[in-house]
Amino acid sequence: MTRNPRRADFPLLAANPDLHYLDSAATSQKPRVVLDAMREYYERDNANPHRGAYALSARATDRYHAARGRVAQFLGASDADCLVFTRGTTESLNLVASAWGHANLREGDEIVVTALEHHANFVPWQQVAIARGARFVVCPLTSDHRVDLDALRTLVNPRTKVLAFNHVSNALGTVNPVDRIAAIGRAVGALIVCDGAQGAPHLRVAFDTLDVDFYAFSGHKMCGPMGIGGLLGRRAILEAMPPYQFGGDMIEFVRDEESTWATLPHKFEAGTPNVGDAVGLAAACDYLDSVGLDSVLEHERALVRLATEKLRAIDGVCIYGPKPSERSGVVSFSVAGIHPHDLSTVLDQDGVCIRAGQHCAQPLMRRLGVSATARASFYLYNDEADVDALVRGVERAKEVFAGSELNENELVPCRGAR
Amino acid sequence: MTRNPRRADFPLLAANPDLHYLDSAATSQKPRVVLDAMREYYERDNANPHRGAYALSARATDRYHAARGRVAQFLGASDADCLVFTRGTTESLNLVASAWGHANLREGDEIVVTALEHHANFVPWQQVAIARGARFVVCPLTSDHRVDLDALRTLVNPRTKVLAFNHVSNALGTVNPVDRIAAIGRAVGALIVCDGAQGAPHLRVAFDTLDVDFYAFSGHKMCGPMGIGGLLGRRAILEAMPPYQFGGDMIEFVRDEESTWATLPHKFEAGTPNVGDAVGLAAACDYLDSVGLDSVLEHERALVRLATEKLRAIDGVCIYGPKPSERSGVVSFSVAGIHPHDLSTVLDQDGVCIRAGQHCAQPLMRRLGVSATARASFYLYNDEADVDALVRGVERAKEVFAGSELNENELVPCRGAR
Amino acid sequence: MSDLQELYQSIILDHNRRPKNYGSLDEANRSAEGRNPSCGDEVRVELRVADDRIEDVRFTSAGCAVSRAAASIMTQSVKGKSRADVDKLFEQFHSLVTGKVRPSEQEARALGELAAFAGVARFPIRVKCASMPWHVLQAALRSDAAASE
Amino acid sequence: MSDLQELYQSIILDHNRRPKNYGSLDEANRSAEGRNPSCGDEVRVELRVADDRIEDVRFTSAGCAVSRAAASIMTQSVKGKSRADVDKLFEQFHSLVTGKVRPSEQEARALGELAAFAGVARFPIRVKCASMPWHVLQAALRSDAAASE
Ligand SMILES: Cc1ncc(COP(=O)(O)O)c(C=O)c1O
Ligand SMILES: Cc1ncc(COP(=O)(O)O)c(C=O)c1O
Repeated sequence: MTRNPRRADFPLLAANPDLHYLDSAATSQKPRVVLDAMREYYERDNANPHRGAYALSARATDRYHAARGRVAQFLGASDADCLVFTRGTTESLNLVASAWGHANLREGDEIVVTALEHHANFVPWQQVAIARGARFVVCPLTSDHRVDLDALRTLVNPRTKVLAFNHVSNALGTVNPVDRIAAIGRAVGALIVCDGAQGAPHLRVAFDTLDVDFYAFSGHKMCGPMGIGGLLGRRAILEAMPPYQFGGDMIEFVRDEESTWATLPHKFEAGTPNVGDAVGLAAACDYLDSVGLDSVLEHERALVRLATEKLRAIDGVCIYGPKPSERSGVVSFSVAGIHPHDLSTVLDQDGVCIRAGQHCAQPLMRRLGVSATARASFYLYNDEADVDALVRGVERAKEVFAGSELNENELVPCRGAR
Repeated sequence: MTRNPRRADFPLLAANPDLHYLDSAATSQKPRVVLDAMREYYERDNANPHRGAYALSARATDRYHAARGRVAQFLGASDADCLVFTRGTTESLNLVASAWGHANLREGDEIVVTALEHHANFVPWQQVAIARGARFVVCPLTSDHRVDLDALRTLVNPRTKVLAFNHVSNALGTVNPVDRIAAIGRAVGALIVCDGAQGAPHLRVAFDTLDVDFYAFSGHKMCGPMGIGGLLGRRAILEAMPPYQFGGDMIEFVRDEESTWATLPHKFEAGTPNVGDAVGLAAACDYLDSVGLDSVLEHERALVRLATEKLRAIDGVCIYGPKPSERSGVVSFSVAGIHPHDLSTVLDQDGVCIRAGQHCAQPLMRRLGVSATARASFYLYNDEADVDALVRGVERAKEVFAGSELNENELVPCRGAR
Repeated sequence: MSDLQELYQSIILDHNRRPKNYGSLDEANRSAEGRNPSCGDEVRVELRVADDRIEDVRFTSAGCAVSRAAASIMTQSVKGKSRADVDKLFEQFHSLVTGKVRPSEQEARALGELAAFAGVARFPIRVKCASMPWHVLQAALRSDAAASE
Repeated sequence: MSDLQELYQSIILDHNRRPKNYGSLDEANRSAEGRNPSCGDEVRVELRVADDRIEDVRFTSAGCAVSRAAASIMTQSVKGKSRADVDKLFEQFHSLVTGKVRPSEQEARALGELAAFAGVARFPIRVKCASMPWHVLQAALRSDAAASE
């Protein structure tokens, strides 16, 4: 079977023709152009930006500024100053929960999240709720693991100050109807926070017209390097918020008794910026645009459909989440009598890399009634050979564990819609 | 004049033989081995560590773990779990001020910092003092710009809960007597926080025997990439502290109502770790050890001595800070009648990169009575040709501005000891 | 035998399917729990200790075949043993699963069913699955009797 | 002329040395301050405005030669001008210092001493030094008269 020609763009995949990398929801592989861009930055333009009055530092400043513009454009944000570079989604969400939350939340206020959330969009809100005496509310799911909009409508009320949810669930791949969810929060004036970690890599985001106040994302999941990500926010909210961290680049005046802050985006970027990785992320945006996000999603969905079909045909396989057309590149499943961890070991023997575990989503796992699932996630470099290897691997695992009939404690109740 | 052969190790310097990079206190250039290590990680071992049960993810985990061990060893810390990777010094200090500060500071408590601090070790403490109702105290300097230990002894008292100071001043290069300062805080049981941003790149740090509770540093100033740095802390204190950010990798259990935390160092590392840059920083430690930190410091001091002598011989030049033997690789100075910013532009024309400004140290600048200084900072790749170019540039600037006799508003009171 | 067959020997699969000493112990005077948050594995061990001897032991677990089988075989191997015996046995077991030493035939015989875990050495990421029950057992042995009663 | 000599023309050095309209204005009814925290530059502009005309203007500054000379020459150029005139003049000045347009001889003559800043175009990082006083002037013109009195 001929492999996806895009593998050639990714040095790690090109060097390992037999590797079936199906863990892109955890982190994507990096195209050569991204690695080249970072290296070229360090070899040609490296200096501390903003701070130097010499030409090399001006070049570093320009590179950083251009990277911000490029990433903002990729996400459909025309006001690039409203893009704050962070280490990634986790830091972006902590920034909002901490800086906005501590300034605005009072006893009796309510924060609503969904049962689909990654810990990064769950625990920061839970903790700020505890700290501020607010009520922390978890919106339940439908039987096919989508956010239950009817339930959400009853949970959201005038005391709701924050509504936080993900664009796409990392554990199940569920694509959430951002506008419909946001509208429910808007009706009561809540802050709308969208965790885009799994959205930005796969779906075209148009921040200017998306009805959310904050959108958080990670570079490393969208072909960019580790160590960089961002937070898009509405200007008026960012300007009214106190800073998150304090230090160089984010101040205006430092008196002994008090300090004043720089303008956006600097106010939220304390310390030496991560220019190298920002340049890498901008190159990742170029790369993704050269492929076209629409064709990325179409490609993934075709593989997800195929994998879903073939896995479903195997006895004992249970697939979680809604139907493939409502999912991005994720297939989360279990095999009766085989713990996901053991399944992963068997698959790994054939170079098939899947994720086995809780996917940083313990609240969801509790609601699914499982301690772990197996998750295969697809991206633009995957192909049918990957699907076949996955399916073969599951069959092989069943052979290895043959005779190991279900035992009671292993029984995984399959409540997946598919 | 033959150039320093170490320039060949640094692609940016090797490609620009006429560049005189004298801004390493802002950020260092990167040796090829560091860039190679990062690239090799992304091309061979890239995956999300900790989370995957497949071999590629295990390799990524091993790389990250090994990087932590290597960096901890470089800084003389035998308990590598007490090294928390952060984005850099600024984040490390914010982590301590926020997580330790909010949990432990009460009204009436006092926080003492010195007038030599970078904003990153000043503003976080100032702000947590404001938030907690604590008193924020700035220790004055001696006339030759060292921390005034006598004054410190009178300021520190049983209400002092935190004593924060830098190992080396970025603005002046002053090397502080860490143990003597720490002893003053220890006597009253204060938390001892050392900003090592300018220490780690130049001085051998032996964390195990250094009498501080926290030591913060940045990778990008010590030949490593941007986007990574660390915080070394004492185990008992780290274990007793609440976490800083919440999300994946730092939790143990997430219930709907509350969560519990992972063990060190994970508790303080929420989100996908920055493996690529951690690997780069470990390679930087290898590189620095291959040169030998002692010879780095000796080399810098020789250049600082030479630059100090030659600059001092120029009419109108004023050098700040103590004598070269009490400084690391920094020469901070001013030229009468020429604003540092203009000086920097003139020098830049000859490829001499210096920093002109406040060096993120407004409290210090106020005390020096200047609005800015010029700063040349030396590192292991600099050489006498750099010193000569600097001196020639200053003379040229004087020619350009010739006839521009001092005007009253430009008058910079030279209170430097040297 | 492939690495995989070596890891998932029938002895291990059998113990996974029908673990021995599974459940809770009514007259336990020591207990401990261990968790691996990243993969969701959990093990609980309950003991009755008298005169520094393990009189009885039971466990419960949610986790992979390796950890469950390891727990099951462990409980069989440690009955009647002292804390020192357990530490020594775990040391041997740990050397085995990390592949540090290949046990002699005699040593392997002394390990009994524990020897089945030699295949883990080829799967470094699974070492912690096999060791976890032992860590929990050691924690239980060191736990304060009064506190866990 | 080298780029450097072009930047630091004697006209600029003279204004830096002996700035015109330096100090504060007793009957000011508008004022504003601007700062560049990274390099420590500060400019303060005070104005007396009547009938939308700048009757008088003064400035103080701590900063580099470029920003001080720019402020000094600016104060000379804007006396008697309206807000619209100032905006138009700044637009021309800004095109000049960013090198967007090379002014015709006639235009250069109209700019007067401001034309001396053409050399800034070769030093992109210094553009903000030359423009900063203008931004502060514009802010002062837009400031609320009552508030700044
Ligand atoms: C003494 C000192 N502290 C803190 C910092 C902040 O380091 P970073 O910007 O890497 O966070 C710096 C460098 O800018 C410094 O020199
Ligand atoms: C939905 C979702 N939110 C948040 C995160 C956290 O992202 P990061 O680890 O890059 O901070 C992830 C990925 O792990 C995710 O999938």
